[in-house]
Amino acid sequence: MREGRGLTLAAFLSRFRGVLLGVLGVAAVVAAWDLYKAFGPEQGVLVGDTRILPRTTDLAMPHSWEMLQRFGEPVTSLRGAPDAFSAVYDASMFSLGLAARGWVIGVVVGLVLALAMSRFRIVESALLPWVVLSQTVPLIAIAPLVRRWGSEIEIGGYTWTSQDSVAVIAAYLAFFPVAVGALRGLKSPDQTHLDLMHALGVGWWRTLLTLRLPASVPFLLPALRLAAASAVIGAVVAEVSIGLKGGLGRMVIDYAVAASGDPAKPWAPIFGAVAIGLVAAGAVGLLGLVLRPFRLTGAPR
Amino acid sequence: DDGDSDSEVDVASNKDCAAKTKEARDAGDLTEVSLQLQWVSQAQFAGYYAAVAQCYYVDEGLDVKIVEGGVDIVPQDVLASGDVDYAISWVPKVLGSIEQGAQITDVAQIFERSATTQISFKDKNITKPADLKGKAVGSWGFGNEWELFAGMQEAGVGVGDINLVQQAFDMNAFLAGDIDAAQAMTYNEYAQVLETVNPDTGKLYTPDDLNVIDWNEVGSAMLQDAIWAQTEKLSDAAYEEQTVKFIKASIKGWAFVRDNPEDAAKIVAESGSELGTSHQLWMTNEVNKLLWPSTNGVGVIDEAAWKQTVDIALHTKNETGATIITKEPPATAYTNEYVEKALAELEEDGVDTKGADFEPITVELKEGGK
Amino acid sequence: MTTVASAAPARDTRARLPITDVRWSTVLAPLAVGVLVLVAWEWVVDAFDVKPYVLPAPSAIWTQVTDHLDSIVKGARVTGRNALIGTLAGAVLGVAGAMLAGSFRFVDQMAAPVVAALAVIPIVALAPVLYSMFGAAVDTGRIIVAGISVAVPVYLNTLRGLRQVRQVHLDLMTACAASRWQVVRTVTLPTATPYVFTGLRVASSLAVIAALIAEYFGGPIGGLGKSITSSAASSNYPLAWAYVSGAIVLGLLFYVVTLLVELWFSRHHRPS
Amino acid sequence: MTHAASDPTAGHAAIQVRGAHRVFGKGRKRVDALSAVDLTVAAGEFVSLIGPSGCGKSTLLRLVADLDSPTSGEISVFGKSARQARLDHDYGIAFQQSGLLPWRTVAGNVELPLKLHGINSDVRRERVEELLELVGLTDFAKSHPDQLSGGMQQRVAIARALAESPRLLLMDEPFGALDEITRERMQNELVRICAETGAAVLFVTHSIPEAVFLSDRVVVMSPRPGRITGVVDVRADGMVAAHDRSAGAREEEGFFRAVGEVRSLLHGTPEPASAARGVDNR
Amino acid sequence: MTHAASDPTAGHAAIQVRGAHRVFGKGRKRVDALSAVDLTVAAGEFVSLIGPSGCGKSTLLRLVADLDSPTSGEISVFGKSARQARLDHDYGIAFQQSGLLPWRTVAGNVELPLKLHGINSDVRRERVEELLELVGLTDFAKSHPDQLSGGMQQRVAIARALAESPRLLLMDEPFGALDEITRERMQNELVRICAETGAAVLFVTHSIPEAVFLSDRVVVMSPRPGRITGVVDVRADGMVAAHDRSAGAREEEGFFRAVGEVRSLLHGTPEPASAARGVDNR
Ligand SMILES: Nc1ncnc2c1ncn2[C@@H]1O[C@H](COP(=O)(O)OP(=O)(O)OP(=O)(O)O)[C@@H](O)[C@H]1O
Ligand SMILES: Nc1ncnc2c1ncn2[C@@H]1O[C@H](COP(=O)(O)OP(=O)(O)OP(=O)(O)O)[C@@H](O)[C@H]1O
Ligand SMILES: Cc1ncc(C[n+]2csc(CCO)c2C)c(N)n1
Ligand SMILES: [Mg+2]
Ligand SMILES: [Mg+2]
Repeated sequence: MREGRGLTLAAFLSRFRGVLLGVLGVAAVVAAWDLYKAFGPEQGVLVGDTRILPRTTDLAMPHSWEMLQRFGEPVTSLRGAPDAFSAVYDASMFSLGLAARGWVIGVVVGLVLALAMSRFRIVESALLPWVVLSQTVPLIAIAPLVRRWGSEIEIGGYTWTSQDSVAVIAAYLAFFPVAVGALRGLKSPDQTHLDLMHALGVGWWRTLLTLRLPASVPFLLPALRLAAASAVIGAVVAEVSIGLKGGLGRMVIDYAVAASGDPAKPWAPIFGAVAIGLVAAGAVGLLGLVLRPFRLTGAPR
Repeated sequence: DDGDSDSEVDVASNKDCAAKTKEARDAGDLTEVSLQLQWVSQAQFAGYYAAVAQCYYVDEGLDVKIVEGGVDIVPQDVLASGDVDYAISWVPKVLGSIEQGAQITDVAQIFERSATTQISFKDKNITKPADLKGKAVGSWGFGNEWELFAGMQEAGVGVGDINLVQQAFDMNAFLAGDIDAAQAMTYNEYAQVLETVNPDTGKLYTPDDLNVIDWNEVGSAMLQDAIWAQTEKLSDAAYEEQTVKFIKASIKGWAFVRDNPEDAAKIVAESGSELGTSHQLWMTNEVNKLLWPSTNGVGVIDEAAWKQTVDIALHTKNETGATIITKEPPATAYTNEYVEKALAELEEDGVDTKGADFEPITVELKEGGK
Repeated sequence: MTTVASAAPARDTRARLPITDVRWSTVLAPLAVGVLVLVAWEWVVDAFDVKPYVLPAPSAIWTQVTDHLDSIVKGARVTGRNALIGTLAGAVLGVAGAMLAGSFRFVDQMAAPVVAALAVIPIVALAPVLYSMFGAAVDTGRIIVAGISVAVPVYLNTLRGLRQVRQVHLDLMTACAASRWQVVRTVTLPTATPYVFTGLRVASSLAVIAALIAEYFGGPIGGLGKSITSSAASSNYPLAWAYVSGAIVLGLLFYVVTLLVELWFSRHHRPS
Repeated sequence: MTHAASDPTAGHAAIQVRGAHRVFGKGRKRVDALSAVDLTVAAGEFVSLIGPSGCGKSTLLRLVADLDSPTSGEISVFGKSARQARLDHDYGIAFQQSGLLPWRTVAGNVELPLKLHGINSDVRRERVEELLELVGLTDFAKSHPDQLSGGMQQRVAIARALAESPRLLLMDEPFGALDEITRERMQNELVRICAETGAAVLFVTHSIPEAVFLSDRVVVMSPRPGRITGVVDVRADGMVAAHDRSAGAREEEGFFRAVGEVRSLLHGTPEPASAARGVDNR
Repeated sequence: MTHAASDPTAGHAAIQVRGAHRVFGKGRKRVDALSAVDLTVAAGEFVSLIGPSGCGKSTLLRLVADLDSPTSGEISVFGKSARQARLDHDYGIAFQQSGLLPWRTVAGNVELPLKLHGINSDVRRERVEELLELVGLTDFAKSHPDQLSGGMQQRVAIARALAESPRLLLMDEPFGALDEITRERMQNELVRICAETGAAVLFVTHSIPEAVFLSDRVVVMSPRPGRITGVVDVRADGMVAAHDRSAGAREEEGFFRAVGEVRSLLHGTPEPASAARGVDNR
C-alpha cells in the first residue's frame, strides 16, 4: 500500500470529504445570508401580504462578520467586562452543565419507565399513551410549576434551587425519547434469543442483563443523542422561563434589550445554544464508539 | 456568579460594607430576608440593590437576599406561597391575584408615578389615545397592558378597534414599522429606541422623532412598583417590626440612588445586570423621576391614586372582555401603617424622604446603550 | 454477497404504524390511569387545601374550560392555523430537501451540519430574531418556527427512508429500462412514504408547541400561548390550565390527524 | 464424551411423547398445531421430523424443550418432566437462525450456557477450546458472528448447544438458511460430531435427503391437524446407523430407496383441491 | 405464445458470452468474480448455472442482463449488445428475493413492466389476466404480496418476468428462499410454463437436483477466480428435453446419473486443505 506523494492530497480529500463538504455547507449558508443581505430588497420579498423572504435591514439581518466580530468585543462598556466570546462560553458551559444534569435524570427516568413497560404489558398499555401525551404539554407552562413545587421540597439540609428546577425541566424533554427508544430496544430481541434464554433456564434479570440491554443499544444510542439535544433545548427554555442567571436562556433575555442598537448581539446566545447542542449530541455519539460491539447485527458475512 | 436567581448581591465596590456584612453574619446578628423582584436585575430596582451595597439593611439587622424574576415568574404568587418575605410588583397585577386568593398587602408604594407610555414615530401622528384607532398597537401583556386599555376605553377606542400585537423584549418591531405605537417604559424601551441609529440620518434617534402618550397625563395611570408583604404574617409583631425595618432601609436606598445616580447604576451593573452602562444610568435617572419629588414621602399610598387604580381595574376590559377584578379589593390590600413608621424613623435620622428639590441629571445615551 | 436469505416471504419492510393489536387493555388501562390520577389530584387539592397557584384542582380547570370554551377554541384556531401551515410547509421542505440529499451525496454532506444545528436551536432563542426578520405583527415568524421543528425530523426520516430502497427493486427498474423519474415514482417514493409519515407523526405535536412558545415572544394576539401567560400573570391558574389543556388537545389532534392520514394513505395503497 | 454410563437415569428413553395435543387460539381462529402425537426417541438415536410448513414440527420440538406446554398429553425427557429436564440442562438446542448474540465473540457465544450456569472461568475456557476444536473454528474464537459465513455461524450454534455435553440435542432446521453445497458439508460435520458425542438428536428439517442422510428414523408429519403420518426406518432400507455414515452414503441405493419412501409418504397424502391450481399450503 | 417465427433476429443464439472477465475492487481487495467465461445459450434452451457461493453466478447473470458491465469480453443477447437487448425488453428477469413491490397488488406488480413501457391499460389488463391464469393466481390479483406465501410470491415474480413475452428468462435463484417441498412444486410449474412459452432460460441455483431436473445443460462453476469448470448435458444422460419433463423425472435413473455427475464436478475439484477441517469457502 505504498502511495506516491502526489496521492496524499487526493487521499486526504477523500478521507475528509465529509468534513470538507460540511464546512462548505456552512459556508454556503453564510454566503447565502450575506449575498441576500447585499442584494435582497430592504423590505424583503412579499407575496401578497406575506413576507416569504426576510428584510435585509441591519436591524433584521446583521452581517455575518458583524456577528462574528461581536464575539471579540466586550459585552458592556463597564471596565473589566468580559468579551462576548468568553461571556457566551461561560453561559454555554453553565447551560450545558444543567442540560447534562437534566439528561442524566431524564435517562434514568426513561430507562426505569422502559423497564417497567417492557416487563409488564399492562404497564405499557397504561403508561405509554400518557408518556406520548406528556410531550404535548407546552414546556413554558410547566416551568413555573416545577419551580413552585420544588421550593416546597427540603430534604435534610438540602434545599431546592432554581438550578434543580431547570435540570428537572430539561429532564422532562429528555426522558421521552429514552423511554420510547429503550422500550423498543428492550423488546427488540428475536424470539430465538428469548427461547435460548428460556431453554437455558435463565430468569428475567439475567435475561435483561445478558440479552435485552445489549440488544437495546442500537435503539438506545439515537434516543440518547436525541435526549441530549432535547435536554439542551429544555434547559435554555427553562432558564428563560424562570429567569435563572448564568446561562444562555437568561442571556437571550438580557441581550434582547440591546437588540435594537446592537442587532448582532442577540445572535450570540443562539450560536452558543447551537454549539452546546452539537457538543451534547456529539458527546453521546462518543458513547456509541464505546458501545460499538453492541451495534453489530450478526448478519453473516 | 453562582448562576442562581436566588443570588446574593455581591458588591465589591463597597469594601467596608462587605466586611461589615460578613462580621454581622458571623456574629449571628442578622435576620434572613428575601425579596422577589419582578424582572431580572436592572436599575428599576436600584434602591434595593443600593440598600444592600450600602449596608442599610445590615444596619437594620436584616440580611437581604434579592431574588430575580423571569418571564414566567409571578412575584405576588411567590410571595403568597411563602417562598419569599417580600415582593416587588405592580398594583394592577396584584389586584387580580388577590381576587384569586393571594393574601398579600401593599406596605409601601415606592413608585408614585407610572412609567408606562405608548410611543410612536412623529409621522404616524399618534398624540392621544383616540389616535390609536385602527393602528397596530404593541403591548407586552403579562398585566402590563391595563393602562393602555384604560386610556383607550376613556377615549372610546375598544380593544377590537386596534390591531393588538404582542411585543417582544426588544423594540425591533417598532423600529421596523410593524408596530405603529409601541409600549415603552420611560426607563427602558424608550431608551432602547434612543440608542438606535436612525438609518435616514445616520445618527441616533432623538426624542424629537417620537410622540409619547404618557398615561399619567391621560389619567389612566396605575400604581406600579410597590413592596408587598404577606397579609397573615402582618399580625405577627416580629414580622411587622421587620417590615418597618425593611421599608426604612429600602427607602434609604432609594434616597441614595437619588443622590448618587452614577454610583447606583454601577452597583446594579455589578449585581450582574448585563445592560449597557449608559442605558443603566438612563434607567436609574428615569426611575428617580418616578419617586422624586415625593408628595407625601416615598412609599406612602395615596388614596386617590389607589382608588383610580382600583376603578380602572374594575372597569377596563381586555381583548377577551375580562376585567382585572370584579369586586372591590379587601381592606387588607394596602396599609400605610408600616411605611409611616419607617418614614418617621427616617425623618429622625435626617433622611430626606420627599426630595422636594430633586433635579434629574441629563444622561447621554450611546449606541446600543453601551 | 450472501445467499443466506430469511425463509420468510418478502415482507413489507416499511416502517409500521405504532398500532399493534388493539385489545381492551390498551384502551381501558390508560383511561383507568387517567381517571385515577384525576381523582387523586382532586382529592389532594381538596384534602390539603392546596392553593390554585400551587396546583389548581381538575374540577376548577374544568369549570374554566366550560366557561371559556369559546375563547379556548378561538385561541386554538389561531395557534392551530400557524402550526398547520408550518407543518405543511415544513413537510414539503423536508421531503424536497431529503430527495435532493438522497440523489446527491454532496448535498447530504453539505446539509448535515446545518440540519444538525437547526435541530438543536431552542425556539425561545430563534423566535425573537425571526420576528425582526419577518415582521412582528404577522404570524410568519411563528409559522417558520413550527416549520423548522417539522422540517428537521421529516428531512431526517425521509432521508432514511430513501436509503431503504432495495437493490433488487433498482435492478428491476434497470432491467425494465425505466426512466429516472419512473424509478422515483414507482420505487423510491413509495419506499420512503412510511418514513415520511413517521417523521410527521413525531413532528406534528412539536409544531403546536413551537407555534405556541413563539407566541410568548411577540406577534398578533389571540393564540393559546398568549392566553396562558395572561391568565397566569393575573394568578388565574385554573384558567391558565384550561388554556394549557386546550394546547394539549390541539397537540393530540395534530398527532391523531397525522396518524389517520397515515392510516388512510397506507389503506389507499394497500387495502388489507 | 458419552455420559450414559455414569447416569442414574440411564435406561430411560431420551424423549417420550404420549398423546400430545397442542391447540392455539380459540373459536374460529383455533389451530390444532399438534394432535395425538406419540413419539419415542431412544438414547443416542437420531430422529428427524419432516413435513410441510405448518405441520407442527417446531411446535413438537418446543414442547420437548419446554419452551411451550402441551394442551394435553405427556412429555418426558430422560424419564423426567420436560420442565425438570430444561432446568437440569439436559438438552442443548439450536435454531434455524443461528441465534448467536452479535455482540459476543465466537468464544463468548459458546461459553454462554456455561457462564449463565455459573461454571468458573478456567473450566469454561478449557471447554470452549475443546468445542471450537470439535467444530473446527479454533482460529475464529475472537471473531464476532458477523465476520463468519452462515455455515460457520451454524457451527458456533452447534458448539453452543453441545457446551454442557447434553445427552440430547434439539435442532430446529439448523441448516435451513444455508445453501445446498454448504449444507451437505454441514451434514457431514454433524454426523461426525454426533458420533463423537453419542447424543440423541431430534432434528427438524424440510429436506428429504437431509433427513434421510442424517437419521436413524424419519418421522413424517402432515398439517391440519398436525400429526404423524408415518415413520421411515432408514436402517431398514439397508443403511448403517446414522452415526456411522460417510458422505458417500448419499450415493447408496438404500439412500435413494429411503428418499423415495419419505417422498411418497409426504406427497402421498391426498392434497386439497386448491393445491392442484397451485396454491401452496404455507 | 412463441415468438421466434416472426422475429428478425431469429437464428441468433439467445445468449453468447465470449471471454468475459469481471474484476471488482483493486489492489489487495481485487476480486476476480469472473474470469475467461465462454457460454452460449441457444434459443429455447434451459441452462442452469451452479456452483458454490461467490463463484460468480450472479455476476454472470447480471452481465447478461446489463445490470453490470464486463471488465473485458463480449456479451451478446439475440445478436445485439446486452444494453440494446435490455432497452428492447428482450428478456424477463426474476430474482431470489422475489423483488415484488409490497405496495402494489399482485396484478399491479405483474403489469409493472408493461406500464413502464407505456402499454395502454386495456391491453395490460388482458395480459395480466392471461399471466395470472398461467401461474394459477387469478384469485389473488387484488392481494398484496405480504398476503401471499413465498411460493406464490415467486410465481408472481415469474409472471412479471414473462409479462412482455420475452424469448429469454434470467432467473437468479428464484426458489432459494422456499422450502424443499414448495420448491419441488414450483419446479414442476416452471417446466410447464417454459414449455408453454418456449423461452430460453438462464437459471442460477445452488441445488443440484433442481439444476438437473430443470435443465438441458448444467454449467458448473468454481470460485476464485470465478470460471466454468464443466458442463453436464442432462439430455446426454438419457433424459428428455427440459420442456418435456414431468415430476416423475426425479425418480428416473438418468436423473440420478446426472446428479452424480454434477456433484462430482462440484466437489471433485480438489478442495483447499482447510476445508477438510470444516472451514467452508463462502
Ligand atoms: N404461538 C402461536 N400462536 C398461534 N398459532 C401458532 C403458534 N405457533 C404455531 N402456531 C400454528 O401452529 C401450526 C404449526 O406451527 P409450527 O411452527 O409448529 O409448524 P412447522 O411445522 O414448524 O412449520 P415450518 O416448517 O414453517 O417451521 C401452524 O399452523 C402455526 O400457524
Ligand atoms: N459489487 C461488488 N463489489 C465487489 N465485489 C463483488 C460485487 N459483486 C460481487 N462481488 C464479488 O464477486 C464474487 C462473485 O459474486 P457473485 O455474487 O457473482 O457470486 P454468486 O455465485 O452469485 O454467489 P451466491 O451463490 O452467494 O449468490 C464474490 O466474491 C463477490 O464478493
Ligand atoms: C414577557 C415579558 N416581555 C417583556 C417584558 C418587558 N417589561 C415590561 S415591564 C418591564 C419592566 C419590569 O417590570 C419590562 C422589562 C416583560 N416584563 N415580560
Ligand atoms: Mg418451524
Ligand atoms: Mg448470487
